[in-house]
Amino acid sequence: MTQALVFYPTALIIMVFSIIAILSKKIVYSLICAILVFMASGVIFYVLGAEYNAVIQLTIYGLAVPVLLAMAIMFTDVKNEKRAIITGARRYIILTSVVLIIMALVYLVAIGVNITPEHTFSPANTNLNHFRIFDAITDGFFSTYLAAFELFSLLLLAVVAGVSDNAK
Amino acid sequence: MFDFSNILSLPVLVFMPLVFGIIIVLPFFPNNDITIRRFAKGCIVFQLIYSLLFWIFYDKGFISVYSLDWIKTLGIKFGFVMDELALVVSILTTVIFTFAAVMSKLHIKHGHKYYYALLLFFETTILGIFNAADIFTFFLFWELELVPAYFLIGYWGEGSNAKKSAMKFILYTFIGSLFMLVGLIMLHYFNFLSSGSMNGQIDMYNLDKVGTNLQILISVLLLIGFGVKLPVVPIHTWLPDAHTDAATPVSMILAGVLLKTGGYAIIRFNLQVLPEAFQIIAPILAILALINIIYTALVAYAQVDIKRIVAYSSISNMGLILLGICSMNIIGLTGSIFHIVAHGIITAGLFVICGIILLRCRERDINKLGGIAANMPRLFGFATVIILASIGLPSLAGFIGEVITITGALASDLSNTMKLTALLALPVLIVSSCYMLKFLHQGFFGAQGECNPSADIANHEFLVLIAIVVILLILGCFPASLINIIQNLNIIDGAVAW
Amino acid sequence: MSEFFRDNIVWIILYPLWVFLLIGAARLFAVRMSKKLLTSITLLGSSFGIIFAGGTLVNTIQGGASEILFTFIKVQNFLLQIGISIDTLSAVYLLLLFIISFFIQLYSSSYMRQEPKYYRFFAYLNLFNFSMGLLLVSPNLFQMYLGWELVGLVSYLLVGFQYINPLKSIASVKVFIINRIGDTAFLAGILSLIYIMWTYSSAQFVTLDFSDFNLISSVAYAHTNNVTYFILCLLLFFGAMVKSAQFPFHTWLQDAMNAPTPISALIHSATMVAAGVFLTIKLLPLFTLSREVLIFIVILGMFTALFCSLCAICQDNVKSVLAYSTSANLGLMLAAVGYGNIDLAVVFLIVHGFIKAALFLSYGMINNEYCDKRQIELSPSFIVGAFALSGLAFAGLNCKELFYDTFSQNVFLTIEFMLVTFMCAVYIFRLCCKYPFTKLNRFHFVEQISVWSFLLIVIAATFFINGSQLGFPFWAAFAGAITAFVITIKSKDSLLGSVTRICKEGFFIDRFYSRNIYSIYGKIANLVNKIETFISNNKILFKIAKYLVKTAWRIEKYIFELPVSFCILCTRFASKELEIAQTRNIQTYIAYGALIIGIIFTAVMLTYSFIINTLGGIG
Amino acid sequence: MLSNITIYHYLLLAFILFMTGLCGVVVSKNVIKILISIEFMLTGVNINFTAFGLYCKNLAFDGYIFALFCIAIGAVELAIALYIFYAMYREKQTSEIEDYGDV
Repeated sequence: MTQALVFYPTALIIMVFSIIAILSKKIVYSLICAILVFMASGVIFYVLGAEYNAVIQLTIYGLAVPVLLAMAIMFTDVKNEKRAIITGARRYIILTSVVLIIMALVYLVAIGVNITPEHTFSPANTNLNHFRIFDAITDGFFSTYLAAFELFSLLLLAVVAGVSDNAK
Repeated sequence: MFDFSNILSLPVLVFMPLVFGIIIVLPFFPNNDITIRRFAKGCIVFQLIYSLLFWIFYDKGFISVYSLDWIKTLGIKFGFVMDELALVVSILTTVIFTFAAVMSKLHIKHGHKYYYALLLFFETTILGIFNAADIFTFFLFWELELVPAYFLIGYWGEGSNAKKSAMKFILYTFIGSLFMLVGLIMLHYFNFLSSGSMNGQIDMYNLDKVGTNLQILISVLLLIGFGVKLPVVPIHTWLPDAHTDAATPVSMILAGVLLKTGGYAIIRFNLQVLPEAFQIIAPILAILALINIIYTALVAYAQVDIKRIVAYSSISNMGLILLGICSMNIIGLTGSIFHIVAHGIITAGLFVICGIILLRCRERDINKLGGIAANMPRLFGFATVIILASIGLPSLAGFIGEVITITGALASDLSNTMKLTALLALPVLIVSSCYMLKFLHQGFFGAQGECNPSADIANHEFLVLIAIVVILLILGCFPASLINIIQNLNIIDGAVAW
Repeated sequence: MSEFFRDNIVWIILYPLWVFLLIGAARLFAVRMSKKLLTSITLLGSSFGIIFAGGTLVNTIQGGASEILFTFIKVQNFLLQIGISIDTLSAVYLLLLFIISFFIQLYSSSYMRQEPKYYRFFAYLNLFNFSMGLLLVSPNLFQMYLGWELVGLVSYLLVGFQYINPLKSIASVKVFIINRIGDTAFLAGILSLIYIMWTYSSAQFVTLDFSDFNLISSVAYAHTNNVTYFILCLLLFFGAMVKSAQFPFHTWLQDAMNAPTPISALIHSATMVAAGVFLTIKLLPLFTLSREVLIFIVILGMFTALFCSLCAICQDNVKSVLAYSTSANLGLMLAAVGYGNIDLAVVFLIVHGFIKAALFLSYGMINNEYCDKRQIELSPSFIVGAFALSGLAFAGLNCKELFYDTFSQNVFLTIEFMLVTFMCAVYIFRLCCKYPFTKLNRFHFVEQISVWSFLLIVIAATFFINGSQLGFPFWAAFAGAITAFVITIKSKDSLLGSVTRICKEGFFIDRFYSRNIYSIYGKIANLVNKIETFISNNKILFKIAKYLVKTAWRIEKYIFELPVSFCILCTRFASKELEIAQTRNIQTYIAYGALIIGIIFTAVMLTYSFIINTLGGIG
Repeated sequence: MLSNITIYHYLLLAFILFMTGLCGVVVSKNVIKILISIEFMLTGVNINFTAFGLYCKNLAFDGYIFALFCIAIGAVELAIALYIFYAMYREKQTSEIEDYGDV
């Protein structure tokens, strides 16, 4: 029940502010809305039991990314748009595809088809032991996904080096 | 004491020809035609001996299994299994490949290196189809088989439009296998839904909880794929072209082994995995089989090209095999497996004869041939025996298969359609003798025609023909030797339970 | 002692097979083999056959039955056995087979001495002995079918023996196919019988043993209605009918006369064609239950006798006359079997076999196809055979009297039989009057031995068969002989003009087959071939593929690229410098990608739900 | 029904966020807004991963790890994108995507 109490408002925040972020004419507003969306999704992660993810999400998407974007906005001195979004066929096309998929989903729900069988997905453990999850994640990083982790570190290093080199 | 059965390994059986084929292609291998031919022949004979070992150490209930994880989360394995059916058809494969390799001596004139490498690769793919334990392993080999088949038909073909025929073959088979792939995936998925675990092993499928209509849909989709290979009448037109335009050894393999993969797959999937659906389809399929038998026999009578006559006759015989499978009882199934073997040998023999005539006379029009019997008495003797076997004369192998098959269809419990079909299929004995005797009469009898060959059969051809005749006689006079092996097949019990 | 013969007769039947395989292997591997050795090993087989068959006959008459059985095919409850089971009838028939074979092999060694394919000829003779033996000793219907097909095969091979001659090879194909029709009907009968027994009897295996036939026929009769039973019997009788060259199928015997003369004597008059009578006798328990079948057999037999005798009168070719006569006499035998007088049929079968063989041999002795002779001449032994065949003297007379006694209750049959006897005398004596007789020289010594042995057997048989008296048949035959003299001397065959021609052509039945049935078959085949060519040349798949490719190209060109080209136009208009670069609008591409994915996604989901809902789905 | 939060709720949320991001990518003019939209899409995917990580027994928290990788990759990608944007901006003096035709 507490899960539901947290989930529904957060989901509402995410949906509303993401749409506002896309539709707003001022770029700074959309940035602020985006910060809200990212923070809310951090809450969603927390609800899902992934505390570590939530913390990372809040620090990176909630702080680092907006700072970067804000700096970019400041540097480039972007003017506000006259219209929020473009006109033309593109808009209708994307609208059509979204409507199509949503209609299909609604149809499926309406005729009562389970896309996946009921028993396939259920919560892993009702009493989530947070330390165990953390253990599992660290285990994952340092055993199964060690190679990926190392590669990723290298990639980060390369990016940092490249960007700082070119920024001179 | 050393246990010989330890040396029998299915991956070795399947992949050994491929390894030899790769050795032939490697750059350090001498580029001498004769060396390549002898090496390839040796490999194929070695493979024959190795497969015969499986038969020698065959024991009742003997099943050899090999399995390796492939895609773990989907339950797909890379596995081989050999039961009695696979044993019989594998030996048929190695025997016919041996014949084909020996016959290649005079028929293949260029590109020896790649020809023999592809031949060996072809053997691997077909053995893979026959011994696959998992549906995706089966599908892998089913598709891989097209590669060597295409090049063998297209690049070493005898006809002027061999490449076109090869393209037609690929097109038909590929479109068939698209349907088949959808069927296989549906089969896999609904098995997962029904049993709750991902498992691709053919003999572990369990579709009890799946509705009958859905099973019929899967069965029909699979049948379209297998029907192209078999072939069933409306989708058979690739076969005469491909068989006519391919070189003789390749025609032998196509008719002797490749068509049998269709029959094998129908037994494996439609009968073993989906018996409930097949029970409903079978009477309709039996009518198609009847059309196959009679229609193509009539077409064969009107042909003038000797290779086309043989090609149509093999469609007719494949219809008989289909009829036996459709009867869904022990007798019919035994008959059709027996006929798979018998017809494989017979049709290979017929193509050997066609090839010899083509090589000596450079003429394939039956109206221009004639009088071969006077010039080539030994070939005439062999041709008589093989043709008589093909029209189902007692004491030769063809008769046993036909009689058991038709009896099985007659004894079928499915519906009265089957009984009627069986009785209507009997005239095939008359019709087949019409076109086959036309072949014998116009090709061999009569005064000397335009073709006047100087030499009788060569030694290696003699060897192949005598082996074929001896196999036909042994199967025809002592059919129990083969039937006893087929009897132990446990698909049959499952199929009859329905 | 006779048990020894009986138990070891299997070797005598297998011996010719081994000789056949030996000759075949020798020819294949090009091993030289002297003709004398070949002839002597063949003759050895036949002479031992005579001794063993005689011993077996004595044993079976004394009442010892012997049966050896092997499993040939066993699949679940489908059991086919082969083996040996000899009763008196088969023993008698075996004796007949081996005696005739022996003398004809002797005859052939002289007759065929100029033939280059001498080896092949003797190999076929041995194969014939084996397959006929297999047929005769069969314990069940299935083995009979095996032998049935094999003798048909030997007949085909020997008719087409001179395959260089196209006419003869066509004749051989016709012989084989007509025989094949009968065989197929026979096989259909066997399978139907097996099926009926599976369904209605409690026995686990159905082997169709002749010893069980009383049971089988009662079960089959009890569980089928009249029409089905009649059809079943007819299917089985069909085999006998074709093999014995009865009415609609008698034409193959005419074609079979293309074989060398010793073969006409051995296969096409004495032994193989009589196998139909043998089968009918064996299946009599089945046929007796249905009155209609018996009536059918009698009527068919009598009709064939009449019809073929009529045809025989007008023939000029001696072998044709003899072939028609064979059909006619086999018709008489079948009628006797149908009438229930089995003994008479068997006796007449033996007597007729010897007489016919003697007639053929004495004709062939002079008119050897390897000697270049213009004029047909006959030997003195021919007239002795003619007397016997027509029923004027010797064993033929006895048999005709017995026939008369049998048919005497039925007026219609009696009249018909008298007519047949009359015509028989007419055609055989017409030959005697028409062709001159010749003297024999010393080259014919070996052939003479065979001919006179047969004739002596016929003459000797006169004293062992009851009923030697000068009754009505004798006078009918006598009248026939007189008529033949009158016809030949007076009018030289122009007696009835067109009627003669019709008779001569065998009422155009053969021509009907070759002009209509064969050509209709050919036309059907051509028609079907046209359909086939249409299907395969139409290249439907190619067309569909080509059409799909074309359509896809068009869609690509005119629909999907429309916005792109529109953009091109717009940007060209806007800025000429960037005209090439502006074609790539990634956002538009993303939009279209999303649309396509959306369509596919929707389609997959809808198909899935359709499958689940309409086809039953899970559970 | 509403009180019980199943995996479908999370999936639906992630789907809506993803579609919003997609729309944003397609219809926006401003480069920075496009980048924000891309981040929305990535966040949707992350929610998806995490939800599966929790609800699928046999995956054993692999989803969490994937999500972490994704977040990090998103940050890196953003940094590079911004760098490129800055470079382009210095050249063109505009932030409208329509003017960046000749990359």
